[in-house]
Amino acid sequence: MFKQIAGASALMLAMASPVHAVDIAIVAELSGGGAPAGTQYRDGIMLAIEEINASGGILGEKIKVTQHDTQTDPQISKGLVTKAIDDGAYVIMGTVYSSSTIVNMFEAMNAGVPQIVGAEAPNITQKGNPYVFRTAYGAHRGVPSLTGYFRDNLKAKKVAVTWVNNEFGKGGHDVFVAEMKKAGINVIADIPSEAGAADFAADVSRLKSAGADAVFVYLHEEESARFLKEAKKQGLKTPLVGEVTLTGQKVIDLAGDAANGAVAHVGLTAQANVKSIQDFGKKFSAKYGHQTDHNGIKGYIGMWAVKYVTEMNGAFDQKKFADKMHGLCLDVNKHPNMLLTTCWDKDGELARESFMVEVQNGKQVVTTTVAAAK
Amino acid sequence: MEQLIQVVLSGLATGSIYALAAIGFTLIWQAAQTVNFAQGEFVMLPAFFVLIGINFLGMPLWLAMLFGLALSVLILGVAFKRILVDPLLSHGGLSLIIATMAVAILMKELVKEFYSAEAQPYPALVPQGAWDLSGVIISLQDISHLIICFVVIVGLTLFLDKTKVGRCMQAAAQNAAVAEILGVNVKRMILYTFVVNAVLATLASFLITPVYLAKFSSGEYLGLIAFIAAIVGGFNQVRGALAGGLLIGVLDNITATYITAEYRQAIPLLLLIAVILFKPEGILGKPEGRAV
Amino acid sequence: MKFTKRNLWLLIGLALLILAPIGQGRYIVYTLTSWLVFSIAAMGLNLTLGYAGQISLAQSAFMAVGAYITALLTLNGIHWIVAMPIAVLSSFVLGLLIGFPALRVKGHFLAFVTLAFTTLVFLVLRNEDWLTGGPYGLSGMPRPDFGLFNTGKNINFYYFTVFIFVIFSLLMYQIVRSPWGRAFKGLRENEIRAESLGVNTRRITLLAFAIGSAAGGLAGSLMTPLVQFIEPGSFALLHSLRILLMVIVGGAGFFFGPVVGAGVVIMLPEVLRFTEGYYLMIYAVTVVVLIIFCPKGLVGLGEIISRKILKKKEVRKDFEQGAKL
Amino acid sequence: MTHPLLSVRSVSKRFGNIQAVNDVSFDVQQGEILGLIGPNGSGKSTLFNCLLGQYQPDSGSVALKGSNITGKSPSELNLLGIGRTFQQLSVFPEMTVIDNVILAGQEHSGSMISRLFGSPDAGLTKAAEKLIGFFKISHLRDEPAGSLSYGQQKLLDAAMAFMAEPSLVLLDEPAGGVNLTMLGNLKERLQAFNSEFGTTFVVIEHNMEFVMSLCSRIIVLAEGSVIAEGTPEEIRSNQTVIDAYLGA
Repeated sequence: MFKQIAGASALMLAMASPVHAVDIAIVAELSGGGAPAGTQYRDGIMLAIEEINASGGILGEKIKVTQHDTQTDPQISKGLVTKAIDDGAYVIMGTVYSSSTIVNMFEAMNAGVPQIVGAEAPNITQKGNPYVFRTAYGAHRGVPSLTGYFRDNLKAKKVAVTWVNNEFGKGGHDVFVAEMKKAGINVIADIPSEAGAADFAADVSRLKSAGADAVFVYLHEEESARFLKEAKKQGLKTPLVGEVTLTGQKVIDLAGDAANGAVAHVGLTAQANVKSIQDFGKKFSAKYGHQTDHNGIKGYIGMWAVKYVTEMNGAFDQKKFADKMHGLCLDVNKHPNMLLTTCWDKDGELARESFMVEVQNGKQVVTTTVAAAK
Repeated sequence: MEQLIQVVLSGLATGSIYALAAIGFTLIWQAAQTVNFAQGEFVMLPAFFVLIGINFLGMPLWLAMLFGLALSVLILGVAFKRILVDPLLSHGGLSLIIATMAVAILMKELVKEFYSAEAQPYPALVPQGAWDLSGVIISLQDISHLIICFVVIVGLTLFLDKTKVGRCMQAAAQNAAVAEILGVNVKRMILYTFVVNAVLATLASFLITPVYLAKFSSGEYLGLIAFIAAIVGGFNQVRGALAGGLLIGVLDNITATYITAEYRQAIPLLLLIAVILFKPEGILGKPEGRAV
Repeated sequence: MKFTKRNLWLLIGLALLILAPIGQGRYIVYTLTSWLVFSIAAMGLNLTLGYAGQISLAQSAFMAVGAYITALLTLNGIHWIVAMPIAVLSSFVLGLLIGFPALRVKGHFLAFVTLAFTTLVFLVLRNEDWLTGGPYGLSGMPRPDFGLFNTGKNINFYYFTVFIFVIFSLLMYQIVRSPWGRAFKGLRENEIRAESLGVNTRRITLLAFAIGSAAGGLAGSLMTPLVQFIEPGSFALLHSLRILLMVIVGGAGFFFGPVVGAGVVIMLPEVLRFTEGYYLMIYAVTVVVLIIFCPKGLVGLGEIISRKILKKKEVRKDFEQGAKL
Repeated sequence: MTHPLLSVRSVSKRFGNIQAVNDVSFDVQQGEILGLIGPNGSGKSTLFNCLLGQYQPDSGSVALKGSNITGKSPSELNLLGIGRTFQQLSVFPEMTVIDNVILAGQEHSGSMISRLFGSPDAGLTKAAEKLIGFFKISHLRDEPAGSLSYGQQKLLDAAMAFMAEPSLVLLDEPAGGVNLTMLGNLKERLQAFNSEFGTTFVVIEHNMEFVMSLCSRIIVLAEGSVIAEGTPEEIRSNQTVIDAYLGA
């Protein structure tokens, strides 16, 4: 049964492209709770593949892509990564959810297959895996960029943190609490909430009575929107500061004017005042009929990085690919489709300039650009 | 003190929506002795009917809402009963439970595939606005949720107790065989029950989606909490579902504010276990006679 | 053991299990192993649900208990062969405790209690990170090494799982065909009558529940070295529903029903992958259609079909007994 | 002094506003066949359920051979040697006839452990086969009980009650819905048990013909109370009984 289907799909693809093809496997959250992120990531990759193939492919070979749905289940993702390896994938794209990546990345590592992930939990690049590469920096890189803002701009003495109680939120939360401790700022209220939580009345009410100078908000997009609406309803006046998920276009669409005034540190944003990124955003919405978020950009640049790095090596060599990427910087002037100059360190951790943004009148406005972390 | 009042008030407002979904549970339980595991999705779906009306058919909001209501009655009421419940009733409760779980998956996937996996903004029925009473914020939305919910429940109770159709529905639910002998069209009455459930779910959908946002997965937690509310309040009583909904809403908020955020979800569940063990008919329910 | 037609089929099945992974890639081997692991969990639930008629939505919670206990022990250097019985016993005892509500409430209400239990277990695993690693979970659990046979390689671990699966099936078969099994069925079909015939229904209910739970614990105990990473989300309510689906789809109350069901539930997404985003829809519709037209599941359907084809009475009875055991 | 096999003393049971059983006392002697009759709703079944542990009586006591058995569970009572049948069909429909009968005896032999690891039929197949032979349903041995006719299921139900060799069997409307041929068969079987093994019976029955010809003594209940007691002939001519039936 498997073989028949694999054969059928191979046949279909064979008709569409020349015989030689480089296999790319997308292993992402196409259904289940991670579907919004996973499908964006996939769409970004597919857009990049379309462009790459239109311009001659990689080293003259057209990309052949297979999509695998993890159903947002780490165990299934592990199986699918091994399947992608069995099928001879050159590079594996994904997964986006850290809980899945942490399970499946060792399969790719053991097989020596480079893996380009959307996951942001700190521990992914802290396990000495030489084959995993990020498309966005981990929370331990992003969150510290905010310390200065709390200390210098807001002159905060005591802060509160509200976070989503899963591996994503806990990663950000732990880094934030450690950073605040280093900066001598007291964390006076620490409020976790469930992924998918809808009722933030109690959370906001606790923040109101806590009397913090600022609140660090580390929630997923939809929860951010619900949180902002409730904060507005209850008249919470404390400055709200977050990471990329607090001020995304999605959040602004959902929360309406409740999003105004929210401040965030953003690694990738379709609203960045960078022409290449804005152009990408237009291409993306023209193709898919909906807006991209940072996951779409992550998939797109991740796929282009595969092309650039492979062509630098001049061969489809997975070991060389991984070696090359460590300590590599892809300059946006030479590699325009990276959208921003992007570097990877020896752990596969990513560095790239980033932005401080504020929502003003329903628009994300970049207030400052933060240099890439060293 | 302001905080407590605030939290209780918010809890009541949310709880009133839990109650609307929970009543549907109790009605279907009475009529078909089954549990609808897709109840959360029944609340999720009508919002998308409305969005389709607005975004694809160019309807004004009021018309789109009527359109959504009509579709809900047709699909969640009549079709659900005819296609799923009727053929499965004779197979016993478990089959129906599994089937409703499958239906829940189907509804989520349909929305995700043909609309979007992402949350959508949804127009509020009630204008924004709030009063600040010395620190306690009372929003127009919360108050109107409570009022609408009470009006619906009083209306429903009157309908069930005072009208002929309502009394026939109750008779059919309590003892189908006897009702049949008394000339009640039991099948039609059970169908009415499913329609009423669809209407209530639609109403809950219209009220809660502006807060929860329209998303394929937004029914998951709501369905769970609604049936906890139904059991805690009393599975065979409309006012039991009301009490259960409000209680869970308030308790949830008080727990999150004063006791624990990590174990917030545990409190309704512990309450559920305690009620099932010590008062299985629910706080306001009547004991169901157990035949030997 | 008499050489009957049924035994022949079982031998063929065993031979297929042994031959299946040969020449296959790691993915197939992984999927086959995970199928056997879930089969164990589903067979356990089948004892509780299919034989004794107690609806449980807690099987993934018992898997979690088994998996975490095994993980914590093996991470601390204790061999799997010691950790596994502790995990299974803990699940058994916990099953006894959770089974007590089953004595007071029946049917749907038991489903609710077990559902609540599953979510409570999830919350504890997620929140008590000092012990369980919280949302990050636990990783790096070793696969058992038996000196001459190291299960570190995927294929070896597969055969190790086959071995455990066969032992487990034999034990389960012994239970099902023993007077206990008959009492379980009596409980399912007519509890009051069973009690009037001297069956201690309280004890039998608890045992059915606890044995099913222990099987969940065993499955969890295999899950840990298989995946070598566990986190709370892998044991959430959704997975209990999934195991329930395996039992129902395969055929509740048939000995090998859950094995078929687990195969279908695990393989179907793969088989339907060419339909891209639609497979879950097809899946859901299939389940509904199956339940409406064939409430006894696939094995039940197979029985009906084979009964129609094989009209000879002798053959039919043999098959029936074999399938139902 | 010798105790009666079963002695019922002042048993009462109330449901809400209805006094279902009101201060009922009687004895059952070893070896007799006692009929329990009364109009619909007179409390016969409730009384049975009080005697058999399904209900807790509100007051009163029940003793078996002089030892108190009030409040014991149905399974404990069965293990003490009390068998019963049910008014509604009460077999295990998806199990075979022979399995139904074996289940009826297995709890009486061996321990929990031997029932798990011992012989799968607990060594009862022979006894069960003999019993279904006795009830003339041997040809149905391997059929699922649910596929049997109503009358056959009634016979199976009765066979199950006898599997554990009880000293006392309570039969709840054994003749209800059974055709005449089967009825003759059933009566003959019951009488054979009574004469061969000395098994004692208490029978609830609406079929007067059946009761009068089977029982040696009859107790009449009306509105929860005993209104008459005597031989079939005495009951037939008792004015109170006739009034109670006509009044109902």
